[in-house]
Amino acid sequence: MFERIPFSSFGEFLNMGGYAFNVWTVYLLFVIFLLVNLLGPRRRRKQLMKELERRAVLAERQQPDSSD
Amino acid sequence: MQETQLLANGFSAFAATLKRDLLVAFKRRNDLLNPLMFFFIVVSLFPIGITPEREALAEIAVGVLWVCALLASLLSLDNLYRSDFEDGSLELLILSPHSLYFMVLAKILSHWLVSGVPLVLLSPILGYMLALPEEAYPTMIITLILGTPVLSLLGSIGVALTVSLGSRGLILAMIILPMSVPVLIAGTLAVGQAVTGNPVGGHLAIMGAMLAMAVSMAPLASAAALRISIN
Amino acid sequence: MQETQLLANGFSAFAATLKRDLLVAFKRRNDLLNPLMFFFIVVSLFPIGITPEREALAEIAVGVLWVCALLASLLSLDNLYRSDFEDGSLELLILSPHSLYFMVLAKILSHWLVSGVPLVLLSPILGYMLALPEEAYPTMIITLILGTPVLSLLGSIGVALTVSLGSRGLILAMIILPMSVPVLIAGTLAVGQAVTGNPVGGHLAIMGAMLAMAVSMAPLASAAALRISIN
Amino acid sequence: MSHDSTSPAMLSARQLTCERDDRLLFEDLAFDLEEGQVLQVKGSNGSGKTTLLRILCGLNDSYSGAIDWYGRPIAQQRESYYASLLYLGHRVGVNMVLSPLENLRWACNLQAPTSDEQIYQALEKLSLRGFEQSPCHNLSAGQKQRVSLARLLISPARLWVLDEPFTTLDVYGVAALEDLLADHVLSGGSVVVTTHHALSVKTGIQVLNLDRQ
Amino acid sequence: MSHDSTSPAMLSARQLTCERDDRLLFEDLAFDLEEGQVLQVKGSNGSGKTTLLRILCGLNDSYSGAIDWYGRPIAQQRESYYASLLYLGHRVGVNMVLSPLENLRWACNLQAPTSDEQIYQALEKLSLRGFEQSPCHNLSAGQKQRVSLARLLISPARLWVLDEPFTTLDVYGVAALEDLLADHVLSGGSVVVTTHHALSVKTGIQVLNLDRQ
Amino acid sequence: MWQWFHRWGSPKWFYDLSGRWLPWLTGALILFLVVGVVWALLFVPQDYQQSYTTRILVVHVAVASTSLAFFPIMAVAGTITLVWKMKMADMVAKTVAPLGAWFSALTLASGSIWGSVMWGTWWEWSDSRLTSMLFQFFLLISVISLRSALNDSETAAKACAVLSIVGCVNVVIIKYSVEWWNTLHQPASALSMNSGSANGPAFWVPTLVMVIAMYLLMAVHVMMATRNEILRRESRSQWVQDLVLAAK
Ligand code: HEM
Ligand SMILES: Nc1ncnc2c1ncn2[C@@H]1O[C@H](COP(=O)(O)OP(=O)(O)OP(=O)(O)O)[C@@H](O)[C@H]1O
Ligand SMILES: Nc1ncnc2c1ncn2[C@@H]1O[C@H](COP(=O)(O)OP(=O)(O)OP(=O)(O)O)[C@@H](O)[C@H]1O
Ligand SMILES: [Mg+2]
Ligand SMILES: [Mg+2]
Repeated sequence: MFERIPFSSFGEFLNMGGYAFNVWTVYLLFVIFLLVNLLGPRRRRKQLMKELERRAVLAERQQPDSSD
Repeated sequence: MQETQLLANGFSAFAATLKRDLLVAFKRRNDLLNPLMFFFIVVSLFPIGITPEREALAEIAVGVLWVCALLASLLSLDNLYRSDFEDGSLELLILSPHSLYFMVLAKILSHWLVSGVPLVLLSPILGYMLALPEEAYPTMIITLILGTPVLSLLGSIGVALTVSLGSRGLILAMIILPMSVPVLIAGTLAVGQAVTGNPVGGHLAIMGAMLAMAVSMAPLASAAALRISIN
Repeated sequence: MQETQLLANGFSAFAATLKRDLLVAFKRRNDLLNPLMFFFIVVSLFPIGITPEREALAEIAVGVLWVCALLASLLSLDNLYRSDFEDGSLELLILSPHSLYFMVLAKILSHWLVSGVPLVLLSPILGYMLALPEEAYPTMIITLILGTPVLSLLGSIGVALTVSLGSRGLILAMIILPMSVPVLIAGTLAVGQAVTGNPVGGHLAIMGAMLAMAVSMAPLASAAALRISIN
Repeated sequence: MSHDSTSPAMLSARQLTCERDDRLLFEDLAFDLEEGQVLQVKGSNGSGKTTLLRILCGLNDSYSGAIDWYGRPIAQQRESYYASLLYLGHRVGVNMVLSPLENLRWACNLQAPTSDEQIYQALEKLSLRGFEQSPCHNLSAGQKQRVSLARLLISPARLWVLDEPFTTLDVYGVAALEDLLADHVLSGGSVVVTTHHALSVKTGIQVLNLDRQ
Repeated sequence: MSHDSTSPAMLSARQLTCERDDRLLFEDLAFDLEEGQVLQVKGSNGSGKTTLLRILCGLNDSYSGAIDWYGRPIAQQRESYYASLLYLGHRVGVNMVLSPLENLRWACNLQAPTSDEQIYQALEKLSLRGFEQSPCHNLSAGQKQRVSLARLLISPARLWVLDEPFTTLDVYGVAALEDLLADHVLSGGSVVVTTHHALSVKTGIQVLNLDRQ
Repeated sequence: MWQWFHRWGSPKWFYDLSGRWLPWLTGALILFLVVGVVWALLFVPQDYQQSYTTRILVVHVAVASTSLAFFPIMAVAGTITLVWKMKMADMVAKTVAPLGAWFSALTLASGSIWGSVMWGTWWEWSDSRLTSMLFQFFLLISVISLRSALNDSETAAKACAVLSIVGCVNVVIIKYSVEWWNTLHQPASALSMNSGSANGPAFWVPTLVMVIAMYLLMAVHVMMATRNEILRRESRSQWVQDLVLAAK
């Protein structure tokens, strides 16, 4: 099942038998796709937490006036 | 006794809705004429934009006719529930004690009578203008008769979903056009078969099945969508 | 002194109108995406309806692209003044002390930025999918850049005339489509010339002239039409 | 159903709570509307009157709580509930292209078969004589409102839900509508109404105030 | 110009006649509106109040007669007339997608450059605080009306033409609007207003009744 | 059973549970991704006809087969939203739709990049899978834009649920009708996706690894995005406020 690595040099690996453009574009798109879909939610979570904190602080500041 | 009474009232509500929608269309006049004229104008854009040669036209005729029928139906659908939503009539419809399924069906039927039927009647002329081969006419007409109600029915779901949106037109198109692709394919295929002299029975049966499914399901989905939109 | 003041206010009114319309489009999101998706979907109906073969497609590519651009512009135009009319903003616009010409121009400009420009940007991909010959690309793009604003400008007249009508869509199409035929012809001719390797300068000049004329006349006509519609 | 059920009220609500856009509009609202009663919903702008009325009609389901029609939840008996319900909202429900006659012919037939005679009489009473056949597009704001009020005269519905029915009406119109309400209530019907106008109906008016104290 | 012209009135109308759909709405109407005056247009539903107001604003030209702004026909000086005119019609002129802030930013800049500060203050005064940034789609009927009323607080216009501005307002809203009208009139502005509501502004109110006697 | 169902319907419960699962799932995702990508890039044998482009195929097949799962998921979630009014289902449906659009877009892109090698053209209408995938993409976009167009979140939830169910049926019908259309117009054999020698364990084992990685990606993304959605929608509930204050 594991065949020999068919590349003898790194350059050959990059060249992908003359299909470098195609292969590497696909992998580039794949990586972009991974980054967007994995880091996107994380970034949004950070923004959201910041926003919620801001609101919580605001609410805390207002609470003493309105609770009595 | 009470059951039959309600049923009778239901029929009279169905009839009243159908009559009203036809009346609105008739009063506006444009509603009757416009799908036709639109169909006519868009179809005639193709000889202008593509090629005026008859052989070339003949090849694209079926496709162009069907795509234009689809677009005409799309454009005329926009108003299926829109004005009712805006003036509040839709609330009356939903609050009527009768099954919304039939009320919606009445509206769709009226839409088809107003926009689908004239299109079917006009199609031979446009087929001639696009140099459609003679032997394809009967099939084209039958497929349009079977297909245009499906377009109205499917379209009704899309319209019901988008009726509360301010900006209409395009989002409606985005929902309805992909949904209508199967009808388009079945219709053009059947006519294509007729042109090459093959039997078309199978294709017509499939279109009939689509129609049956659409009649039974689409008004339900539209009714649900209307209730959601009005919320 | 007072003159320059009024002029400055005029500019700020123009900018406010442009900004507002872009903001509405941006808030709705769809307004930005939909003309694009519509263009894409309608273009892809043709290979399905007509033929998937590349040679056959290549022949109709230009025509299909232009017709679809026309339809996309038509559908997105529907909302140019509609929602303003319905909510009363149009009255504010007409009652502003500044020249209605510029206010209308701001609205048309915003429409073009939102619906025309994305369409131009998408056209190469669709050209490829329709197997448009390579040498036609630059001409196609230039003609679309010159042609889509003309479509928005001409369309604006039609929309302004029909804005007070309950049933939209189709009557609009009937007014706008015939008006736009010259643009369609010039555009497809120019691209056709490019495909056969002929010079296209003349056609582009004609399109430029159309644009110049449309910019100077169409907002005037639209402004007049709006005043009439609001009556 | 936790309320006393010797004879259930026509319309009763329990623990109605509605939140929109993260704002609590009302909470734990409860009322019983008997036959022959008027419920006036009061509250400042944006307090949730329209929302409450739409909830009562089943046009809005973003609430929690129970709404019963003669002791049974309305969701379980939509048809019979709707057969005796008449709703008039902010939007008048009048098609601009059709004439008052044609509009009412449809709107009334949706509930129960109606003759043209009845419609003519109703329009006459609301001083729309002469406008029966002209397109509603050409009517003034108050006249459109009157067309939709004509349904009150025709419909057999026993529960009326009216959202600011007095807007755009002139003084005669207001008086006529108040008479209508009084007649309806006298004959055992009941009304839920919102208005910023002082209601002068003779019968007992139950007031529901949505403003938070 | 047949009227006495020692110093021409702000807005004056002579021999105004309007016919719609073969019905004569009003005939030979005449009035002079001075600075600091209120003109209340009265009349039953369909008597032509809205039509008259739209005619005064130049939104409708199916009339005969003369309308002068400081002695010169309005058609000859559209720009300066519109620079000092503010019209609020039956339709509120509020875009549902935009927020009150964004709506007013546009509507006010159309007349004269306006800062956000002014808008915030106006919204605050009309108790729309907290709603500045939420889409108008989510506002109640009265709140939308308040958004459009905010223009009164910001605009430098000296002539206000208001078509039933009290509709859908609650009692506080009505009081606030009446205060606004009083302030405007005191500072030398003038108002043309229609309403079916009893106006309680302290200054002299000129009444124009459109009902045929 | 019912209890289980109800617990899944509770945002707080889901939030806690997914918080515990996420690290493990993310770890597994990274493992499978690295193994899959390295294997694909280094060990997949070259094809006599396709040369090294078989490396594209690993990504393509994994992404493509996962992308077919989205409409069924949305339809199921939509049904739950409509029938049981469960808020969690809608949050999942909301986060799944854009991810599905990304998957479809990547399928289209990787497929057409490979097509440019195999068929000498980037796009070919006469292949049914291409066309039906394109329409799946369109339908996903229409669901997304319907949601963003409706500004009331509850209305949007229900409307999108209806559209997802209708769309799911439709994707199936489109797929069949497109296939049917092609078999009649011209034989698809020349362009069949199964051409080439892309079979044998040396190829399909890394592909399987990548498929698993893609499903893990879906799980991780949906969990993270749903957690965000929960925080946003429940921002006024006590537990979220406690959580926010604790995090500070
Ligand atoms: C834009 C172009 C393409 C699209 C949208 C596309 C779409 C798809 C889809 C949806 C699948 C999943 C099928 C399944 O799991 O049941 C798939 C699998 C596959 N595709 Fe493509 N594809 C494209 C281009 C290509 C090309 C050019 C080739 C090579 C000739 C190719 C070869 C394959 C293979 C070998 C499989 C797996 C075989 C199978 O599971 O049946 N695809 N593709
Ligand atoms: N677009 C129109 N075309 C023709 N006639 C119209 C049109 N709009 C209104 N009318 C007619 O003009 C008359 C006056 O209408 P107008 O809207 O001015 O009344 P109004 O005094 O404002 O009434 P309301 O108190 O109901 O608002 C009405 O009788 C109506 O029939
Ligand atoms: N479509 C909506 N989506 C979200 N929130 C809404 C929507 N419509 C109204 N609201 C909010 O609900 C609240 C109540 O609105 P409602 O229309 O019920 O008020 P109302 O009491 O009828 O007021 P009014 O007297 O102005 O008619 C308002 O504060 C508004 O912000
Ligand atoms: Mg209200
Ligand atoms: Mg009026």
